[in-house]
Amino acid sequence: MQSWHYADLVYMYTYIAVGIAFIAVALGLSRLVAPHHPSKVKNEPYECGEVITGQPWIQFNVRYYVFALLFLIFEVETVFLYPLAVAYKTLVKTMGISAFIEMGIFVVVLGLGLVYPWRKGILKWV
Amino acid sequence: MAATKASKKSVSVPKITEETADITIVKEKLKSVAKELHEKENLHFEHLSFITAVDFGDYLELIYQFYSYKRKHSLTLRTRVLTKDLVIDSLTSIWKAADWQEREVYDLFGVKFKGHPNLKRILLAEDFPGHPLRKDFACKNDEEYILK
Amino acid sequence: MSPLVRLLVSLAISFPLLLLNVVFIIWFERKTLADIYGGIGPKHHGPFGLFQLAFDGMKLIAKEDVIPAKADKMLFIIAPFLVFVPAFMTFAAIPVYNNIYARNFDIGIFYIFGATTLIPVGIILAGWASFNKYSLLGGLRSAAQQISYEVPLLMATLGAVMLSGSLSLVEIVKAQSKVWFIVLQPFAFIFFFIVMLAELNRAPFDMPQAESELVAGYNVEYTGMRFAFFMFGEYAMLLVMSALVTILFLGGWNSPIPALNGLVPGITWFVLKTYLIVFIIIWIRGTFPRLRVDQLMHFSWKVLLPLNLANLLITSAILTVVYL
Amino acid sequence: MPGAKTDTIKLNIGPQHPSTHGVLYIKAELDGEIVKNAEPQLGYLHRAIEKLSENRYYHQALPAVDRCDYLCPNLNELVYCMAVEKLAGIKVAERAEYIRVIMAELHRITGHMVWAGSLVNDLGAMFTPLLYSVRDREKLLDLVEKISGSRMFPNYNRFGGVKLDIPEGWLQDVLNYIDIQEKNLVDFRNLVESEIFDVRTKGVAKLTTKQAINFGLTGPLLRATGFDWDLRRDEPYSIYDRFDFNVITEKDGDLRAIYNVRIAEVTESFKIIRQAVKDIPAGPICNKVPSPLRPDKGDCYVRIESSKGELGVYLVSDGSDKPYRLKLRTPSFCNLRAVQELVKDYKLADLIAIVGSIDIVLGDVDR
Repeated sequence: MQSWHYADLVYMYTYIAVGIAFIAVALGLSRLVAPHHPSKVKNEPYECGEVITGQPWIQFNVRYYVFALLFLIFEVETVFLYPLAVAYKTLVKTMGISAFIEMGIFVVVLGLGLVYPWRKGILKWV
Repeated sequence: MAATKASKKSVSVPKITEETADITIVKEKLKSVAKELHEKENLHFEHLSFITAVDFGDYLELIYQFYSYKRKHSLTLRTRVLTKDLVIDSLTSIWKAADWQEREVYDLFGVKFKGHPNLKRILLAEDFPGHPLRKDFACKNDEEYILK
Repeated sequence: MSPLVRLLVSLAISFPLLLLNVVFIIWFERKTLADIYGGIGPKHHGPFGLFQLAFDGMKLIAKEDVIPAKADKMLFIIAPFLVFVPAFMTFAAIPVYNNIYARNFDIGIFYIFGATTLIPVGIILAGWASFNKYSLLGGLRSAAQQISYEVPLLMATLGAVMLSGSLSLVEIVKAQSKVWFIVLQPFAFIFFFIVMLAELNRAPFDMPQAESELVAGYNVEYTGMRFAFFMFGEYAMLLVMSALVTILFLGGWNSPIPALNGLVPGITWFVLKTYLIVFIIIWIRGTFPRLRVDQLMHFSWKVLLPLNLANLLITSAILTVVYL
Repeated sequence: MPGAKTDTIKLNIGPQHPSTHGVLYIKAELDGEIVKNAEPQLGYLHRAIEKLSENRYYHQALPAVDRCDYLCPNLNELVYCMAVEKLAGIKVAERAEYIRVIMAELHRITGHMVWAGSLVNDLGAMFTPLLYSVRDREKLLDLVEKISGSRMFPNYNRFGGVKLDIPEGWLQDVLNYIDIQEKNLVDFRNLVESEIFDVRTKGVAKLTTKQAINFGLTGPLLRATGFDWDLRRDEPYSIYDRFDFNVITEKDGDLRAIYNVRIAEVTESFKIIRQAVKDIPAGPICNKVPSPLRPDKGDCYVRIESSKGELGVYLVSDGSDKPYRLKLRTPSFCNLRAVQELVKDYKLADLIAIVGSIDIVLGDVDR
């Protein structure tokens, strides 16, 4: 790894640290200033002022997560498209038309990946 | 009082000739009469406007207001329940509109509708004492309830 | 300039800049929305109510911090960090001018998208940890929505990357010194703009918040400063994304007409373009109703994604012809 | 996914919720986003108007009735006055009839417009459409204030006529207001009728005429299913038979149809008001009414077409100076019943929109 890569990381971590520190300081300040009088009613979750029936932490319907799975597949594939896209100009110049064909194969495979769940009916929100 | 006049007629199956009609029936016949009102081609009362009750001391008069969009005539159907025995057939199976109307009458007058799928208080709280639209309901009950 | 000093200077500039901009955007949104619906907006504190946000901030600091008794305290506390910190992180990669930036990451786009992907995690955590049905629904919606729109977002960016041949934001802007990518990639621009709205949870895709249904969605239970940081992170992202649109498609600091180059400092153009995008986003919020959650999903997977793929194919075909 | 066990959520929507139009409380059961069951719980705004009226003189019940449907209070007054007039055999002054019609139609306009605004709000728009219609309502309230002295609850109708004569220039103000409202209506429609509005409203909560009648739905909800019925035309009360207007119907029975019906009805109301303003005769504004008022023993049912549907008053007199029984058949209450059946298997977002489309005013539901 080259030295400027480390510099990148230093920048990233510093920004993260400053972000966290900012929140921590603000929350600390708020703790100093703000009143703190917890009560039973106040600490109830909000549900339009009515008595709560049942609890929210349940076996939730899986349909939300199907999209998460799909996302995972597509995201990984798309990430592979990026190097190809960056190098596309040079690829075309060196390899000619076959660069486009490779790109086409990639996109078509992605497209098939979309068609499959579509036909399976997974994209339908039931 | 129109109600007392009409009650002498004691019609069980109504004949409707005029534009509007006002009949009184005995409460046992309510369901069968209602069915006929709804289904008979020449009656065809598809619209139930409202159901309400009026407290006359020892009996409650229940009033059903019907209208026929097709024949363009309306009908006021009256029947009575004694205060001692506040039970009557429910019409929810014929008109869905009757559902909340009956619940309201139950809530405010205490009339129980036999066969109603969900007979609960609708406007007042479940633990509210008494039925406020009855004439013997004193307003101070209300204050006691609120204070409680 | 030694590297350490440079880092400190960039922090010292970008941090207040972010704060000021966010505060200004919130004020700007309230004023603009008020103009749209025929109201007045903030007006009492300072000229045109500009100091309203300072007073709001004071109020939020002095507000009681309530954590529901049954909530998962740990996650509840972490969630605002996960929303705010990534937004701040991305700020490090935004170049305002040729040589004015905190850091010119050579994978700048990746860096930004990588950081923003953390935000849904924060939202889901907030929704789950609150022990509240509304926030749970909001969090789950966010899980489905932001994730679904992440893919088209990356795809829409690909066009700009292909044209410039670089992932560095500075390089991408430099590649637009003659023609902006909005001209070369009009469809990608439109897709990117739509997807950006969804990523930002902005109307008409503000499903995870959805006042009329979920009251405030994932942040129902948050009060005081914790709530403020959700808001803050959200508006910081609004700023970053608007800047990103400017960089990717609107030519960054390049002036609209090449002849004007050098007349005004390039930063002016950058700021103007960014705020134009911010304005359009606010305008959309003032006008459109919300989509439904299933329609939202269908739109992403069945409309945006195929169109993006098609756009990608066409772009690469044209590029092949041009480069050959 | 087959085989995966999932639980439903029991969610309380309301009474403290931003889009339940006041204090409606809906007990909903959700499977993910899908509404499996929704049961409205009423009574948070129950003010016992019916019971109160039994303990007051006839004219004292008027302000109470006013507060029923607080968006178009004049219609409540009108129907109550009509019932008392019918029972006591009071004739209404000719000029007053025209004023009543103008007032009623003005309130119908604002009722429809505020409904449309809040529907779009329920669909998730920013306040813009709602505030557009509230802005116009503000002008209407000025008009009401000018004629009756009070903005929200005019308490303006009297048995046999109206309280006060028209102030100078008021009719011109009304015409000006209509002109402005007509222009703003175009604006409003341009703003609201977007693609997103289309996909959110078309095909949602479809109803057939048969179902609608069985549910007891009336007014725009019924007309939106293609049923041609309007009490103003088919059972003309007051002087509606003198005006020329159309009854609007749509055939789809979904939210979009309801919206179309209501917006078109606003235009019809413009027509009626213009005719009424043109034809209004001079003369007394209120006939003499015996005091105290003691109608003969008897009962009557009077109904009018309010902006929400059939608004009726069933009045029983025992010959004394107080009503023996006053029953208000309010359209919000009767229409709201349908929500329970309509929302099944729609999304949570649709539930809010459907409740909004019914046009409930909680004062009208709970009374």
